[in-house]
Amino acid sequence: MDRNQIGKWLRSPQKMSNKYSLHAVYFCTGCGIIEIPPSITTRWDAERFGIIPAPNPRQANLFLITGYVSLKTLKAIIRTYEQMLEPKYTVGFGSCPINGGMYWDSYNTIKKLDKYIPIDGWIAGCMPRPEAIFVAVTHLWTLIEKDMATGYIKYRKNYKQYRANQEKIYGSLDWPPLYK
Amino acid sequence: MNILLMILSAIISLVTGMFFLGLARKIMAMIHWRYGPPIYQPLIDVIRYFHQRAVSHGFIFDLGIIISLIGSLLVVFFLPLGNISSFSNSGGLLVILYILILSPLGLALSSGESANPNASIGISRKLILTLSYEFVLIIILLSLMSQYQTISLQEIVMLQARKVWSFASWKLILPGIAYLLILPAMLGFRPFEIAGASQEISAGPSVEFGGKYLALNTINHGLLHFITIALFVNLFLGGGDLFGIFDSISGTFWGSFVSLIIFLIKMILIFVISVFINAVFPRLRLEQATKYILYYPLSIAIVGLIIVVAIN
Amino acid sequence: MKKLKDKIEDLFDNVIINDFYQNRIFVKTNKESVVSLLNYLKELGYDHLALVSCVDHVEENEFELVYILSAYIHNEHENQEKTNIIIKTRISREKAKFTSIINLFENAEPYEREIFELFGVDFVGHPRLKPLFLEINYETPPFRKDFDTRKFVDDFFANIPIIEEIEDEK
Amino acid sequence: MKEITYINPVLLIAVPLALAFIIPILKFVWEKSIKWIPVAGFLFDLIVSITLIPIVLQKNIIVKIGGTTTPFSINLVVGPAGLLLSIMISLAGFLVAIYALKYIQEGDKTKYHILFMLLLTGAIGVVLTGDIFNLFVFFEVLCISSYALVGYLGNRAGIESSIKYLIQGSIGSSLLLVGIGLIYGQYGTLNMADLAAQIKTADSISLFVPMFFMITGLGIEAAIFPLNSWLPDAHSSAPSSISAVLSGIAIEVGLYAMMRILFTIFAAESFMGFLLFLGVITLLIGEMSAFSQNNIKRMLAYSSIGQIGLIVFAFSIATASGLSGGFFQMISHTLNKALLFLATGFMIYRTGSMEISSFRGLGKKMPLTALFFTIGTFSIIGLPPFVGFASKFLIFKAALAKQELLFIILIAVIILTTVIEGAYFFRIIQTLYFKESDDKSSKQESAITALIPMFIFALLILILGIYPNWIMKFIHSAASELLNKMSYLRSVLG
Amino acid sequence: MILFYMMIFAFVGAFLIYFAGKSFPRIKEILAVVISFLLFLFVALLYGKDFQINYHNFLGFHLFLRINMFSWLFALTITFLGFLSIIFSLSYMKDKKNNAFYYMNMLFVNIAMLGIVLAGDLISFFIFWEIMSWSTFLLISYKKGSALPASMKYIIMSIIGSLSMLIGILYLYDLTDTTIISQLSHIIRFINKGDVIFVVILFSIAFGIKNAVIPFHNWLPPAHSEAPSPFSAILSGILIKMGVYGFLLLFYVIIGLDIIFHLTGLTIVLNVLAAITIIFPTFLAILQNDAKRLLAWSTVAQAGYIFMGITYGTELSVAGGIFHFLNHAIFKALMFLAVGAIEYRTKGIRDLNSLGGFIKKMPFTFAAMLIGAMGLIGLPLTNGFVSKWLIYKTLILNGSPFLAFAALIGTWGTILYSYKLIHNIFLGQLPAKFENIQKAPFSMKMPMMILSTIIIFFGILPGIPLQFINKIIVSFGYHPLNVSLFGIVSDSGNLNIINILAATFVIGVLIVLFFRSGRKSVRVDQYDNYAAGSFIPKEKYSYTNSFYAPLDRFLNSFLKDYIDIFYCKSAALIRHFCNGIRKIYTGYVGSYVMYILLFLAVLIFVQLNWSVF
Repeated sequence: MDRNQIGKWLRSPQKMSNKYSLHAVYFCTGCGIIEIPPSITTRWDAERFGIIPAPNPRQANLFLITGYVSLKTLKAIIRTYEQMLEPKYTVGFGSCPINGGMYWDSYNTIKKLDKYIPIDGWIAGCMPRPEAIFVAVTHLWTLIEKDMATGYIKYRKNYKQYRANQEKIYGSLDWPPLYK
Repeated sequence: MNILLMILSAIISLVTGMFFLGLARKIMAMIHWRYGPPIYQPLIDVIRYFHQRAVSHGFIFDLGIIISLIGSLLVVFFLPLGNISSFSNSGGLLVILYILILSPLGLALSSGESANPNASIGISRKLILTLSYEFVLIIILLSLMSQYQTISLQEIVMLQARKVWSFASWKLILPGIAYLLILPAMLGFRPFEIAGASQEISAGPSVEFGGKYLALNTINHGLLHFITIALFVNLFLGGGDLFGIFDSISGTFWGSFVSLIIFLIKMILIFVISVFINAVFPRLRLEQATKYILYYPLSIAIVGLIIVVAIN
Repeated sequence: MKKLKDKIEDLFDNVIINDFYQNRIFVKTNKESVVSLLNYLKELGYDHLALVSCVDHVEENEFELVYILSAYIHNEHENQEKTNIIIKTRISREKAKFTSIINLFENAEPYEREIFELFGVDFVGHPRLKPLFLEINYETPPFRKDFDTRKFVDDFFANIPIIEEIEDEK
Repeated sequence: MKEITYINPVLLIAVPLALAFIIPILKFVWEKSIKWIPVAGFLFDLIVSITLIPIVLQKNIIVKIGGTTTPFSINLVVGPAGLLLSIMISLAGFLVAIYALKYIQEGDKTKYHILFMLLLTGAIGVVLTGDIFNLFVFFEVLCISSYALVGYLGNRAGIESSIKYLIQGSIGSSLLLVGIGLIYGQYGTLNMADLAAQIKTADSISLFVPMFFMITGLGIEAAIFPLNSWLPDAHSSAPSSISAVLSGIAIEVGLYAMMRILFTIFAAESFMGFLLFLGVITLLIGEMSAFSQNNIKRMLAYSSIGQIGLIVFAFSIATASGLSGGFFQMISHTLNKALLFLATGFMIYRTGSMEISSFRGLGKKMPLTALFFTIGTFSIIGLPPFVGFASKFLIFKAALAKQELLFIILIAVIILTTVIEGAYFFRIIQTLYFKESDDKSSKQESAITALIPMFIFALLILILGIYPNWIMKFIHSAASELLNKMSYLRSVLG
Repeated sequence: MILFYMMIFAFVGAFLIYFAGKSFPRIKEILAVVISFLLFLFVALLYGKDFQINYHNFLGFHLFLRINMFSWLFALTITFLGFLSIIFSLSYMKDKKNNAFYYMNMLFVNIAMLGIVLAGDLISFFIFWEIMSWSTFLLISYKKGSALPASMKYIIMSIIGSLSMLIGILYLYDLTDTTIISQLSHIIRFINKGDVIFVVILFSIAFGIKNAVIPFHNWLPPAHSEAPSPFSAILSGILIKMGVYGFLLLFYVIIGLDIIFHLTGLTIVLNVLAAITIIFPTFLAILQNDAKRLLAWSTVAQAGYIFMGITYGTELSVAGGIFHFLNHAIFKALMFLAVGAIEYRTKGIRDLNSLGGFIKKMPFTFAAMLIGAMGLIGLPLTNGFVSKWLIYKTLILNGSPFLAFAALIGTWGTILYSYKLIHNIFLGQLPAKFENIQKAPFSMKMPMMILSTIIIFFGILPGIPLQFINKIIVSFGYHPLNVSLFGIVSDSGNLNIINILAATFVIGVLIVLFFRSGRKSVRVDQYDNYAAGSFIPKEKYSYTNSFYAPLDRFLNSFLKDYIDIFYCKSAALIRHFCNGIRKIYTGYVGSYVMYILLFLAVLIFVQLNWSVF
């Protein structure tokens, strides 16, 4: 792997460091969180890839949204996403954030999470296994490498639309808009 | 010449500090029977933090973390590493004790400014824990100072080089044990990881530290590990000397280089032991921690002091 | 067990009781005598309100409120293990209204709020009758059978537009 | 040395006495001028006694009047001690008389002025006389007029306390008379000087019995511990101007008489030791019972008992500096206590009740009176720039000069009493200045004629406090005159 | 005679303020400022003079005023801090009612302290001491309400102290029949040890009360928290130090160096007292919830440091003690002024549990409080560090580690309570009701600015004040420390601030550059904060009340103030006893007459049997 190629490091340390130190926000949204503990402990050891659970959003740059997103947790997800610092990536975990999954007709769950916060990568499967996480992470590496993991820039650019969608659901949000 | 020594000891301490953090994570991984990140993972983390757009809560939020790092780096200059010592003749242990205050105070100021209750709870726990282990640390330093009748660390190291290590001399064995007992508390390792408890109060004081603030905080964390263990090695394990084997080449460049290597080896040894302790223990509650510290290590240290004072 | 059945029968007139299960008594009454029945059972020692729930009978245009009581401590009425008393009553669906039993059983509050939020049953005398779970408020309470979730999903979530990328002209 | 002409000291007594008897005549002729008679009388006394000072400092003045045989000839011996006290009496009398112009409104004013004049003439008489029977006569004049004046207000409390005072006072004077009779029976002479000459040694029992009778008699008036039960009631129920005079002058005069007898006639050194303890006990009892008072005049009365205890202690040190300390304390007590009583007089007049709690916020409504009251309090506690400090300082110096452990212990007790005294006086100052009062009535300062005497007292307290040396020479000569019997005898007997 | 005319001019000025204040109010502030400035200027000009004048003859005692290096240093601090706090109180007292009374008393206290320091003989020392006590009493009870019991406790204890001093003076006068300080030190050598110890005990009661050493400390916390803030700045800055001046005068000027340290056991007792005075109030200060009471307890603790320095007896410790007196006067006055500014802006709220986030509204006061706290803790580059370093060095090297332990633990206790002060007032969430707080007015900022610059200035160049202190030590009979501009050079480990300063500066620049090289950070307000995904509630979302709860639970049982309870109980006992005594005057004439006859009978009976008289 290109982890220890000094040339790459010197040319673009930011990209390399973003790739090899992804601190995941330890925030269990849905049923997928049951997959995170095995992936970070002995058997599947995510730390090899530099992924450790970060205690709060300020210290993290990877946001794993695991499992279905109900209306109530969407508020917390938006708030946490906005509190994360700038080069941040989100990975939709499981089929429910993609299109609502098996709760496609439920009045209470969000169908397309992409409408509310930008998602860089998806992992299909109704609770994919930890190996799938690492596949997703490696894909994320390539995206970062090719500067395509630009969810946060998309969020900043058309923040008005995101904000409009969010307010369309809740009527009025409790915190002021992030970008003027 | 002094400036050169300053830069050299700064580089040594920064590198070994980051190395210690990486080593700790690697050893923890090994104990958990998994591969764990490469040794230089903290360096990658620091570079990544640096490139993140941080969030600041005010002027003191920035100033505090800077003061904290200044405090830690300043102490390094007053510590003799092997026989490299830039400032250790101006003020001795008292100045070290006082500059050690600077780093937690700076951290406290910036985390207080972040207006987050988790940070305030973390800081109040950290200060109470520090107060409790300062009781023991001060008695240990006093017993050493009154044993060697000097307040300069440089002379203590020289005396130990000539005579026997103070860890070995029967009079100072008790302060050494007391220091080892409170070492996890000073390093902030597991049994006493009360201030930075990541689950309970989400990383305590550093809850609002983002990009470059977190970078400075990690470097500071590494430096604090380096200082605490360097102080222990200087005080008790005779600094850069190994039973006088290398006295012959002590004056030359190679002599100081070898003493530096010995010094670092001793430090790694102590650090590995404390990481083992860190891996095994659960996190204590604050009352339990203060009760423990103020009963066992304190009594050992007081007995040690009484012996030292009684003898001479 | 027998004695309890007879006691309830002779005290309350329009009460239908069947106890074909081992430790469970089903009591059907009209809505007026529910509160007095609960009170009476509470004195007998059945002081634990396990559950309050509601069943939507759309065809008869009625809600059925179900109260389940049990006794914390074993008392003389139960010879072997705990017996649950299940009280059922029917109220009309339009402008569903029922008296709140908070002054009898404190822990009935969340149940009543949930039923109010999800079924639209207005509990009179409830001190804090506010929505419990849902973030947004729906015209017809979602747990009612005549609430068409698919239609709601289509017209609520569909009209939220997909984010089009604004070409960065600046 | 050439014969210097001086005004005959007898006038000091004769003029006020004459004026006292002119008042009833004047009542019909010119009603309003009665108030001014006492003022004029004591002004005259003050001027005369001040002119006598230089003469008396060289030699005591002996005046023989009446010429008749020994027992009834009134002969005066005007020494520095006597003159010092007479100046004090006439000064206080003059100022209180001015105060009384506006203060005494109700009741039969002529009776008040006559009795007032008689009281003070009696006091001056006791102070100047050289003959013990004269002493008794003037003492009687003093006591009787003070019984009447205590009951002047005519309310229930006034009458009850004046009767109590009457009973105890009369027992006292009768004991005094018995004592004098016994002495006269033994030695046949009434003149103090030749009595002292004949009594060489004071050991025989026949001499002690009359001495104890006389001391108890005078002790009642001088308010020593077991004998002073009349004082709290008398001073609290008398009108303030009278209680100012009573505790300012009457007690000191009684004490002076007792000391005159002890020092010149009997010269009983061993009795001094007993008197020492008696003084300290009086001080303790006075201060402690003042601590738990909330009626202001009773508190001031008890504090007078305390101060008297201090003066007795000073006198019983029996050294030159001790006696001068005692005299200086007498002067400072007269000034302080008169000022305090005058100030409280108008405060009670304004607020209507004697309770300390009713004095809240007077600092704003009567600023000048409150200021004078504070000066009086600071001076009586003994804080530096005031006269109280100088006198206490002298007493402490005299006591410590004796270098004995006993005196150090007694001084420690005196310190405790000063602390208690400080405690209750500062509590009053706090109620005056730092406690809010609810009624928002406007500023009603006390009458101008009351302010003048208070101002003069306060001025004297301040000046004597800063420059006590002026009167020290005069006090030292008074103390030495009292102390060494021989010079007194030589001057009188020639 | 200039000294005497200066004092008279100041006293007359004080009276003028009171009476001028009545007629036209504007004049009194100007007059107060002018007089205090003139006093400061006048004392500053007296540098280096050493003469003695007899200004008054009081009852046969000649009263002297003298000026030498020792009293000049104390006089300078007194007048300087007095001038600054009067400027501070210009706006603090603007809206209060009778501030003419306040200004008069403020000047009285300053002049009385000046008098104490310039007193040439013990009698004038005592007179100015008394004037200081009762004018402080009037000032403490200025704020009415709960200030009255506090001032009553103060005045009673100070009366006890000053009277015991009076007895000491007179006893000394009898032994040496002179009260002039300069002559005393020669004659004291011929007096036997017992008397000297007795006099020392009497004097140390008076100075102990004023210096708030442990057994006499309980008047200080209530008095400080009730006094108006500018005055409590003086009260804790200098008034406490009159006890220090007294001890120095007693130990080193009157009794002299060689005798005082041969008195058996005296220094040990005083040192142990100092150690207790450091530890006990420090941990009590940690648990306080009122800003000024916390500072008051910290004053008691810091006075313990100074007391330790003085009574330890080596030249380093005495130099450390005097220097710490100077430093403590400066940074404690600064912290009280800062709390006063806060109190002025929040209309009197200074409870630490209900404040917070003031850094956004009053940044200057925060900077002042921070520098003051750094000085209090004794961080390097502040003046507190040098003086504490001196004290610790002698304690350790002269073989008394347990005293050093008490002092060092005191430092860590200071860190805890000074951080608590800064955190609960300035950091954390700003409550909604303090939204529209303005900055501190300029007349409050100026004194704070001057004091903070002095703290840093003395911290970096300790040589300047140490030269003056060297002169004082020489006048005490010690041999001077060799002081360089930046620190102290001595064989057993020297201190030079220059390389600490250089190192900090270099590292500071490097780290700031390193910090600046990162991406520019986004400034964010206090409501954009991590709260596990939910929004931040507007009202109280900060953890400030009972900031050190675990320590509180742990230490609470040890820290009850037993001494205070003892005093209150004994006061109640005396009051009960007085009530009992008053019962003697029963009110029946019969019992009165019985007393008289009993007295007569006892006299005669005693004479007959034992013929005592």
